[in-house]
Amino acid sequence: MEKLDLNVVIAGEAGQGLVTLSQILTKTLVRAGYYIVVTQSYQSRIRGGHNSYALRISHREVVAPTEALDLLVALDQNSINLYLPELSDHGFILVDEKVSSTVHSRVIRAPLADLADDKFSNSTALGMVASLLGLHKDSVTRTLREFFDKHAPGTSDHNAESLAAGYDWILNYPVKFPKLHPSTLPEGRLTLNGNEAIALGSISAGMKFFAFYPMTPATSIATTLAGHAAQMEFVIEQAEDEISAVNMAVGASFTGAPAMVATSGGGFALMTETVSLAGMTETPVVIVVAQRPGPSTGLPTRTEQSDLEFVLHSGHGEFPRAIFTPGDVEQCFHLTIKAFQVAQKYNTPVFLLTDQFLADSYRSVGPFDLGQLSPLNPCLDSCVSANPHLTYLLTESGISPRIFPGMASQCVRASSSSELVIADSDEHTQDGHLTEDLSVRISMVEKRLRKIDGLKSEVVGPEFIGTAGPETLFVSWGSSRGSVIEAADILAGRGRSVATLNFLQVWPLIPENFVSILEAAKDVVAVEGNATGQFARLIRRETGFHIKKVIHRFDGLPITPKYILDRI
Amino acid sequence: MEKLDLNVVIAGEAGQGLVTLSQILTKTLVRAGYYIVVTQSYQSRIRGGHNSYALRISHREVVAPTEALDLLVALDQNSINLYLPELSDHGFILVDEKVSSTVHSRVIRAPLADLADDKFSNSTALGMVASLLGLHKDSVTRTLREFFDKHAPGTSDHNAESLAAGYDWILNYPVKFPKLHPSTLPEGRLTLNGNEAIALGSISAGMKFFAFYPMTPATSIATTLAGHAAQMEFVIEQAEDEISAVNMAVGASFTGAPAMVATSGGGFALMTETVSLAGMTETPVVIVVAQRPGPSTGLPTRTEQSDLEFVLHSGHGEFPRAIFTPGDVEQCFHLTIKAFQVAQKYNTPVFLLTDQFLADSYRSVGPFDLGQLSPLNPCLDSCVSANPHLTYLLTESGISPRIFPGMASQCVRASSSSELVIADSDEHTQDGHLTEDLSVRISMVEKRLRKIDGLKSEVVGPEFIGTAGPETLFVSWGSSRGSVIEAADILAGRGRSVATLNFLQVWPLIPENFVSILEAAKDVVAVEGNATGQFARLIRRETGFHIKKVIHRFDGLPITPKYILDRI
Amino acid sequence: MVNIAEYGDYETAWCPGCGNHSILLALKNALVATGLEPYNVLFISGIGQAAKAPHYLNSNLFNGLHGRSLPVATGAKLSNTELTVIVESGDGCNYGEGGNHFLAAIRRNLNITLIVHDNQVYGLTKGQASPTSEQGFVTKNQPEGVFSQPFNPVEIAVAMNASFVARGFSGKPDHLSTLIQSAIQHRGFSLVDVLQPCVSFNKVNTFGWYNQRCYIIEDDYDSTNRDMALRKASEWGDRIPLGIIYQNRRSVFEDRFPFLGNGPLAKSPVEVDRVSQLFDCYR
Amino acid sequence: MVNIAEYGDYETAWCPGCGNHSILLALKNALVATGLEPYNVLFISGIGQAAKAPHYLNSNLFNGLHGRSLPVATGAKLSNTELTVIVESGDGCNYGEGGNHFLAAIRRNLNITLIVHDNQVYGLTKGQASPTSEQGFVTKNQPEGVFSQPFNPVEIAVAMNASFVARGFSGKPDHLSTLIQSAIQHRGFSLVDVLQPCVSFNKVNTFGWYNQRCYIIEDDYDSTNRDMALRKASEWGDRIPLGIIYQNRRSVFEDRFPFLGNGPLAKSPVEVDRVSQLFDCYR
Ligand SMILES: Cc1ncc(C[n+]2csc(CCOP(=O)(O)OP(=O)(O)O)c2C)c(N)n1
Ligand SMILES: Cc1ncc(C[n+]2csc(CCOP(=O)(O)OP(=O)(O)O)c2C)c(N)n1
Ligand code: SF4
Ligand code: SF4
Ligand SMILES: [Mg+2]
Ligand SMILES: [Mg+2]
Repeated sequence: MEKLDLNVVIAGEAGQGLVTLSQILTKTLVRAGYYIVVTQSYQSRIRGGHNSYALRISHREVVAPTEALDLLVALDQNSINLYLPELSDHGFILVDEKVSSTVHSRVIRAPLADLADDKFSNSTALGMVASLLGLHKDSVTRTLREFFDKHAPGTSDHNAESLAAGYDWILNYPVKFPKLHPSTLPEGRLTLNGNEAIALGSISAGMKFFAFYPMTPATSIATTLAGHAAQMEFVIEQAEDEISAVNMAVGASFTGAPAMVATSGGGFALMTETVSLAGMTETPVVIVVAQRPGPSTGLPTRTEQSDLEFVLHSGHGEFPRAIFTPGDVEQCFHLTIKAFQVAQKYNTPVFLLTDQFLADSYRSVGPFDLGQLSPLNPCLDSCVSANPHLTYLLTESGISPRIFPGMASQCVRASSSSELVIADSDEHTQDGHLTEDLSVRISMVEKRLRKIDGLKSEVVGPEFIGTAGPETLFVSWGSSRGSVIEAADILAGRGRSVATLNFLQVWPLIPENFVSILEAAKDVVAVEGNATGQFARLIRRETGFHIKKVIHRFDGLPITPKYILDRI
Repeated sequence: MEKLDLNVVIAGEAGQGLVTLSQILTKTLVRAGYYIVVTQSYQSRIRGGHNSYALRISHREVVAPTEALDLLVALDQNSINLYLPELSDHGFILVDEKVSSTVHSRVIRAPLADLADDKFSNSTALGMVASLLGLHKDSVTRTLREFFDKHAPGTSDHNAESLAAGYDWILNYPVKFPKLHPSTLPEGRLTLNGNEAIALGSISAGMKFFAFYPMTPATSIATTLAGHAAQMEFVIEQAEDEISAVNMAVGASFTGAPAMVATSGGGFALMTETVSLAGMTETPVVIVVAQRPGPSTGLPTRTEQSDLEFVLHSGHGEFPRAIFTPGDVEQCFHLTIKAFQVAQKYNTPVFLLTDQFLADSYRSVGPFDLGQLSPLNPCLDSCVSANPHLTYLLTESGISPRIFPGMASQCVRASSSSELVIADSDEHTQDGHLTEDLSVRISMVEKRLRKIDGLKSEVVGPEFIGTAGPETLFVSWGSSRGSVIEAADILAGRGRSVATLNFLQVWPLIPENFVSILEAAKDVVAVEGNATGQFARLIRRETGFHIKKVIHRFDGLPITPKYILDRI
Repeated sequence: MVNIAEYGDYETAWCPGCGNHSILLALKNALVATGLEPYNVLFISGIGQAAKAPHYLNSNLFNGLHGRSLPVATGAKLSNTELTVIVESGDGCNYGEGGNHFLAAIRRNLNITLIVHDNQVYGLTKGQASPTSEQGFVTKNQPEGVFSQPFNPVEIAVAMNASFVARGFSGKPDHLSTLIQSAIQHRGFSLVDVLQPCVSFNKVNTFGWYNQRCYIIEDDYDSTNRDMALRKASEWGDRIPLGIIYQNRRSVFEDRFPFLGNGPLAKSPVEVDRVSQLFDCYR
Repeated sequence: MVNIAEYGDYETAWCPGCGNHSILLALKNALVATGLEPYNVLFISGIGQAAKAPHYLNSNLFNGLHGRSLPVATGAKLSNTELTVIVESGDGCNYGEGGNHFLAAIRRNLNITLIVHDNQVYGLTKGQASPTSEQGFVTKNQPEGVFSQPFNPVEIAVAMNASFVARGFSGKPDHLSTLIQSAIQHRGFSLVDVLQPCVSFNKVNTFGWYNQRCYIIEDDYDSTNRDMALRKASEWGDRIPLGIIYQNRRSVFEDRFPFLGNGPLAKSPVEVDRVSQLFDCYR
């Protein structure tokens, strides 16, 4: 028996080693050429409670999470109680016989302690899963060894032995578990989650300064970057608070280092004054906002898409900005690069808006074409605008040429006082000094807002998938993309005329890019991870097009294809 | 010669006593039964520069500032240079002969030093103005004496003598200055600016706690309140920063004191995390945002209406709120009271959105009917919801009954542990404890958002003035109201079919209240003190109605009738 | 008489072996010893592992934002001075995100108690450095170790003349309990910085590490002597003093508002008569 | 050789008689004395009267937000360690709104200089109390006088082992100029708290008030002795010491990033080769 895709869930308490087991399995699968979609579900605690790691696997591209349950690795009894009712017909639950006494035809109570040292029982279980899935013992062993050599040197052999014991035990166990279809994907793909892709994207873009204050689900961007900072020679600093983090980034950017910060809703709230500062001083900065359910502390480890309007209008006063909303891990990488380029070109704050689901969701990502990469080189573009230099030279595009303090064009050392850089948060004259001349005010407002035209010319338009003029058109932004696409596929399979329109950038919006698509559809359905339909409202505001049906989700879990289909 | 209204401008450097002179004059006029509209224009400095205080006076109601210049009291030469070209045909400039050597038929160079002690020359000038305007010497002298008795005891006599000398000198001076029409207004009216009206409104509403961090143009709310705190027995505290100010207010409100904060854009940005906290913990708090031109520090002492979208979407996550936008000083008073009532009833943050023009604009305000006043009495409404008390009891309205820590229903001292109050910024169960139960999450989101229905039932609808189905309909919000009304009046006088629709509350919006009015007009013109037409966008988002013409102003000055007429 | 059962017994979300468990117990014992009824006590906390503590107590609670518990407590106490207000949160909350409020609270000197669970790390967010982490402390986010000099809250509190400054250790819960009791009873702003092992993320400052170094200050120590206190407060390293490091009788902030003596603000609504008088100033 | 003219001569928006004028002059003289070219210096300021100072100098400037100049300076310095970074702002900016950054900056110890124009009042917003205002100080917003205990920045800086701590007085501009010079030349975080009369809003701490009390520290004072420094730093009242109160040779934050020695970050863009290697970790 073969299945097109399988959903494996590893569940248990925090602190039981669930993530280690899962990650080795994930990497093995990616290396074996499978597509995956990972959904991590955890609580705001370090030990205990209930966590799960769901791993959807297929040889065909999969883009969305699923509720299906083909194999549960239960690390505690609670997980069995929770998931047993959800088990699919051909599904199994794997559990240590010491952990659970549940007797059920679909529960495999494995004698882990008999097979190997109890300390390594997760590796034994991993061996069993690998065996059930039909993975090569060698490949999973190699990944496991690599992992433990790095993280717990000296334990590799024991873990590998346990793995082998588990693997072999399953071979003799009388179950008919569906096998994965052999994969045909070429090697060399990466295992990345959204946050790692953003971290790698930022480095690839040419970031030289990153500051942060820890906040779930953004923290792992910092953690990933911290691991590469020394080697890549960029500065990373944990600030005393978010206000400091973003002001540090502004300071670094002002002196020439492409800079980024990453946070979540509450931390971002503290940054909003400085968003406005960046807009006014025309200092580029990339701000990642990884959403989680609010208001306030909300559900700090869960997912939601409810900060779109907040981010779009953050900061007092009026100034240009761009907001990218990657729909998958690969887009996280590419749009981070784009965000840096746009910020640097238009000297303004640019946002990446993601969420916990995407931040933590591992995928198999095709190798990036690094040949195409041209990291920012601020010096190349830096140029003195006048004599003396005018920070806010009035131009047609609204973009004023920049130099950095202490440096003249092309980062040659400054050698005269006509190469000074003066920036001001007050309204200012072209030379950067504060002014109360109200006619200058008008020209400066207009100058800044003129940059919107340029920003529009750079817009990453929405992605349309499906037949033109469909009966049903799903509109998504950000991480709902995958589920919308799969839901549409399923409906199309059932003979429905259906398409999706997925926004990878929600600001600026260019109505001409998509209104005709909206109008051509019979029913337009927005799918958003929030309670009020923020993006649908925005579309109406910008285009007049009223999306009357919105599928909302706000229980902290990612939108799935089934969630959509149940509501259509 | 009589004029229906006169515009007097007192101008000079900061620190020249311009405000004292102006305020005595203002109060005298109000006491004499005149309507006034004051426009204060000042710079971000304490001495020097150029400030002005424009005082429009009429026996008929006036609601808007004007550019007309009938009398300039120039305290420096610079003011003469600036204003001479603007002088109306019958206008005059009054200046100390020692200050200016400008010779011009319309410049009255007064020998102030000859008439009285130089130290009191502003009072001498004041006497001249009073005399020119035809005010009674006694009434202006009384107001002047009151002022100096309070602020500079011992100087009253000298000031009064100087005033008299100036007054008498003008009587013999050969000018034909238009006289004010005698006023018929009853006595007992108040001289108030927007900030004072908010301060008095808050006290009248029953406020018991106010925290602030100084920020122009909001500071004078604090200053006004500070002057009354001891007498009225409420707590006022200057916090270490805005974050602290608003968290103090939340703490005070949680324990039962109706609470308010006041700030401007940048300071408000720092409060946004706590706006969301108030939304989540369902703690009432009134937040005054007095707008000034942004982004960032911008023009810190000028006016603008560019924080509407920011305030509307401030705070991460989704929760109910209301935003009041008083159009004049009287509305500042009444809507502050309303803001407290709504906040207290729906346990959520409520905003008052004003701007520098309105904050500093003195008006003659009819005596309030304090018989109608019923200040909040939190104890009367406080009531235990269940046994034990549930902070977040699920109700149909979404409103959960409150008690305060240490107190049971009606503020009787708590006497058992079933009268505890537990509030949480995390998602929580009804008892207030944090939860990760995702089904509870759904019910709590829905509970909070249900309060929007109640908020809608309380909405202060927009004010429609003019003939139904006009050719031109002006839409305003906040302080642009007066100018829009006057512009419409002028156009109506010219035979145009015109009306105005003025929003005193911009959130929630109830389309049924006004869409038909918009649709009935041939041309709809929004008038907004910003560059992007934020309210017009909001209307489109909420109703689909697209206001295509927006008159913007963003040079830091208030919108005037002339500004509108020039652009129609 | 209150008994400990009234403060409840809850399952916690803390790791087994975490110092927080003992702090919670010490706190409950202190509350019982001071005879405080749960409904007369108001806890204010921020966000973090420490900040969860009051959820495991049967009492009034406002669990607000990370770093902002002191301002909330300030507003709450001023609005009802009859409440015993206790702020309970972590080192990150109070000395990191909330550092500015810590300074301001000491300067104000309200009669409130601040208990800081000081595990020298950010626990809930999985082990980043905190302001009290030592130089060289290695974490996933600080792989080269911490660069900044650690913040010594006790020393700074003394230098700022905080009204009551104490240090406890979760490994000495009885001693800690008496410290908390004294802090609550002290009239003025009271800081109890509690050393607390985080078994999951702080593998340097472990129970053993603290236990070896911590000693209870000699009986003859004079905690009212500021010079001595400054010296004592600066001790950190091989020997770490526990106990009341410093106390004084500074006047209390809420006393400056005489009308607060009349009871909670909620109970004295504004009187219309007084409002009318006010308006006369504007006529 | 730089001469003072290169730093320009601007009209200011300050009141006549304000202490800021002398501070500006002292600063210019210090810059000239240290031989710094205007284009190698970067000023960072916040919002307030003090924060305007760098607008009246011909130099690089980032005039940011009220209270946030230290974080901006941190980012700027780390991105280009060749710059001489000077933060110039008021007491409200640095000890009020920005208090948390003040603590963090001392702990980090970057080689930057912080000059605080300390007029014990909020000048630009028209005379509210600042963290350094004395108890009882009456303002329109504090009509009953200030309740909180004043913040002594010099004392706290010493208690936190700040690398260089000095106090100057605008009334002694030559002395102040040498202090600023030493601060700039000191490698590490340097604080110069400058007492400055605000003629418009501080009628208590006037020029005369300061002048009467301020004295220049004895020649034989050892500013490297922390105990002595703590005592000296706590002096305030009838006698107020001016001079370098404390200094030490703590290691400097930016040295912990060895690659910063290669010059400004802007000049070493990311190399594609190195990026490719990175990706291998994720295969
Ligand atoms: C504004 C904001 N920033 C960041 C966070 C994320 N956060 C939650 S707890 C925490 C650290 C907690 O450390 P500490 O206060 O020491 O408590 P502990 O968990 O160690 O007890 C952080 C950074 C947050 N909730 N809010
Ligand atoms: C976030 C924010 N809050 C408040 C203000 C208003 N503000 C401008 S200057 C200032 C006080 C300045 O005092 P200080 O730093 O002592 O400088 P001084 O004017 O006395 O030199 C304040 C509160 C602001 N600009 N930004
Ligand atoms: S992570 Fe640390 S502080 Fe948090 S519960 Fe576990 S041991 Fe305690
Ligand atoms: S207000 Fe004070 S600090 Fe500001 S310029 Fe005037 S005297 Fe100086
Ligand atoms: Mg901690
Ligand atoms: Mg000051």
